[in-house]
Amino acid sequence: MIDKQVADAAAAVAGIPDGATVMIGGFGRAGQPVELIDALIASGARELTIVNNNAGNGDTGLAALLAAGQVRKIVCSFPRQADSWVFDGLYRAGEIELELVPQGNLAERIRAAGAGIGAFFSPTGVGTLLAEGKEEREIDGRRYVLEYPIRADFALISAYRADRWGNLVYRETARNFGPIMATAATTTIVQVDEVVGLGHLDPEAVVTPGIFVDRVVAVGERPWLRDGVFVGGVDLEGSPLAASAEEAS
Amino acid sequence: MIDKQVADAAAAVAGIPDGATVMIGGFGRAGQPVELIDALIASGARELTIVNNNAGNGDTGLAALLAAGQVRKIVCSFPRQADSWVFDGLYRAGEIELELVPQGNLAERIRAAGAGIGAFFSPTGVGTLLAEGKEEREIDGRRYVLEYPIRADFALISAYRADRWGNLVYRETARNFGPIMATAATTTIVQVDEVVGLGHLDPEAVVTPGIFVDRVVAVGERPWLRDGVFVGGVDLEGSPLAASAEEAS
Amino acid sequence: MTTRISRNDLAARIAADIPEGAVVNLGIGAPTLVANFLPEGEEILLHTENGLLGMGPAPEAGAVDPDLINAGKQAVTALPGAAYFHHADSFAMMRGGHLDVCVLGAFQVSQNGDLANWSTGEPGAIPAVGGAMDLAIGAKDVYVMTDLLTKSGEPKLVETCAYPLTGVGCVSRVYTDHAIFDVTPDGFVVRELFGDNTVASLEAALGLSLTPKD
Amino acid sequence: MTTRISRNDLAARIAADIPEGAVVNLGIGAPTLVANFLPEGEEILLHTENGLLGMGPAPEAGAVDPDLINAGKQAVTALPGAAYFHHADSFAMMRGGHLDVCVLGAFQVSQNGDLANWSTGEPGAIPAVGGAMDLAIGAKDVYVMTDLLTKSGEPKLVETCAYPLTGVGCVSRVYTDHAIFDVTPDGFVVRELFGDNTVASLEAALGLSLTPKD
Repeated sequence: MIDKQVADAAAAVAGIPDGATVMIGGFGRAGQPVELIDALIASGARELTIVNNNAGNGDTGLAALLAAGQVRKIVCSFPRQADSWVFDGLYRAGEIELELVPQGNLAERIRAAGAGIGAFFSPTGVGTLLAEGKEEREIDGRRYVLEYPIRADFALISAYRADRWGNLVYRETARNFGPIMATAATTTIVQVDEVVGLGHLDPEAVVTPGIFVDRVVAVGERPWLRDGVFVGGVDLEGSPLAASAEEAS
Repeated sequence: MIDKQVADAAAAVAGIPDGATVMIGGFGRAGQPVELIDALIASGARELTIVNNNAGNGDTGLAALLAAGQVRKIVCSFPRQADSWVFDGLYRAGEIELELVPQGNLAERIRAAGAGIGAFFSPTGVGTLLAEGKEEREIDGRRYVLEYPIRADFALISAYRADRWGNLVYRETARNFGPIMATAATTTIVQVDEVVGLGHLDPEAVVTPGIFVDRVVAVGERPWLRDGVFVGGVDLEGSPLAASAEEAS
Repeated sequence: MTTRISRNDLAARIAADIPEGAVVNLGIGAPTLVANFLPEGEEILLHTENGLLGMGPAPEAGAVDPDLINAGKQAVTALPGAAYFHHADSFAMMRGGHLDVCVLGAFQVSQNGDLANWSTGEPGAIPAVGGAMDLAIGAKDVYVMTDLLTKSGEPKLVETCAYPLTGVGCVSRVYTDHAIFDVTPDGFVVRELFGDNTVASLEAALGLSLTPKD
Repeated sequence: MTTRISRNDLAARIAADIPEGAVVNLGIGAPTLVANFLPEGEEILLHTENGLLGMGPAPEAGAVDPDLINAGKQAVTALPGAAYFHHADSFAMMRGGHLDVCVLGAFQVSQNGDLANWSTGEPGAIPAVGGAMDLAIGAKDVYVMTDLLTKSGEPKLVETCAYPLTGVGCVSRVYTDHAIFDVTPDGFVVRELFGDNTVASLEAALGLSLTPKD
């Protein structure tokens, strides 16, 4: 029997060594695998290279991993945000290396790694600072730059539901980088709200087939889904709700 | 209001000129848009370049289009089959041009056209006849050949259900080339069993977002789906059932 | 003398140019205002590059769903007929030229259509590009929404961008608070003047030679 | 003297080497027989490149579904836990090295692991390649299932392929009716002998120098 479930988040992230390249899913807070990141922090792995769209928000999740001093370098498209103060401080202090990649090239380079493509010509970034030093070519009258795959040793992603074979479905825009990161890492580790029985996911609607998944951990339904109404986390602008407001409610 | 539905298959294929490049979905018979192909035959468009995985089966669908003498060239991976007698005859008579492409390169080149990729390095076909004359490069110790996008003027595909915005879901392995061909043609034309109300397709399970679709025609549920049991078409080996057997039943 | 229209009026003016059925991506910041002025009863599809086509308006405050956000990480909704997809598919949609229009902000636009909107090149600033470069080269029409002048009075329409580029020759039209400009092989063509602006007054303000519309 | 095992016995032998949990693609023709011998009660996932992972056995004759076929265009079924995907995703799965094993037929295999299985190069023959070249370079292990000799007695394991190649240096193991061979940097290593075959008798039949297994 194939059963990719592990007991808890600590078991899920076991074996991630110092110096590993780790893709972490999510776009801002949506789809960020917070429980897996917390377990990675607890594991103490250091000198990590992280691939994510952003560079952490507020003081939790990816930001907490950065704050713990475990990250040597981050590959992302959009580090600077209203609530990226942890990254900002590390960057200004010269304590973290940044590789900035346009978001679509980031996504396509991750896909290319998973799809066995050696390199591809992208029109994005042509003639800009972010294409400096890259091979350029005109094809059918349009300029392109050559972009290479981004691979990882591990991917930590968040999905909505899984089965024991590792088939995954996501929820709304929390899908974002999960499906492509799952294909691009040697070991793909997934946290889900719930593991359902084999055959309970519609085979027409599976987004990530289990072939791309190595470990699955159920972290439980998020309270705002269980209760049918959102009661915490972010406001309409995506900013974290003040802790005091949450406690007062 | 956006409504991509057209009245019938003839209206769906209207405007396909002589000399057009037309992608036709399907893998063998599964997902072949037979009603659209019949309408294309009736339209009389000639000198077509067809992109399909195969080169027609039996005497219907794509094979009938070939038999009608409307196809100048076919781009495919697997023309020769037990029931590809129409193509075989034309090819041996020198009446049709063939461009043979490994199936995965065919799929990825179609995707590249839809995704705005100028070219990509593929490991498939390296060192073979089908890579002769192509640019080769070693990347990270592996050999690749440079492959270019395949675009089309029109794509004719078959899906299971659509809504009036052109969102599509497919059925089982009839999905095959439909989703990528939809992205790679200037005008994408889809036949479906049924058009459902806007919002009736699960947004998590839409395979082709409507942005890629220009015209939708409902051709009615296939009898073997409506009746809940398959009663014609192909046998276990994929060969066409004898017409006499069907008539006798 | 009236030479400027408000940001909301400009958003409404842009919205009026978007035809029914168009697929549109509205960049972070001022361009998101355009959504408020899209004509009622017409169907225009909004794309957000983090994986949603058919984006709806902001939810009620009590119905925020953290899984459902736009590219600016603001809470949004999904309309009936929406579809979700992953980031590679979303950017394939853009890079492949399937979006009709995107509306972006700008630091500078040059007369050959170069766009600078991601970095002022200041030493010590933290760079961030997000999807700007992909949007700039992706949509069939790239509209820029911007003030004509910076707060300190410097022209944002220029002969050559001084700031780091986002995309080369990618802008098709610039909507400013003073006038609307088409980017053409002959440089900026004044498409529409707001208030008391004239081609001559704009040429003086920009220090550029402009072409009046035929 | 017994020197050959049957095709079914060979299929069973291959099946015995596939571990539980493996993802496997069985090529058109003889390799499909392997599915009949996969151990009951173990979960081995079958991939078919036309867009299905979790393929099941052939349906009952009265339950054929024309939308549900394998790469050989034969009617199949889908197991609980299956997933459908389109052709670009399916071949990305292969090309990206995610399949554990594929089993392919062959015209010839060379001692450096080149595979020839798509064309005999005969003038006038209609060429067809399908997914063979993608499978050859895609799986972590490429197993070839073949007779040792052609019907006319020519070796199919050769120093250099005479037929057009499907893939270069891609084969990891060859299962023949006479013996099993690993492809190594030192050429063919005899992994297992069937019946009365010896390394010497195989060397004589093939005209090749073979290495015995340690």
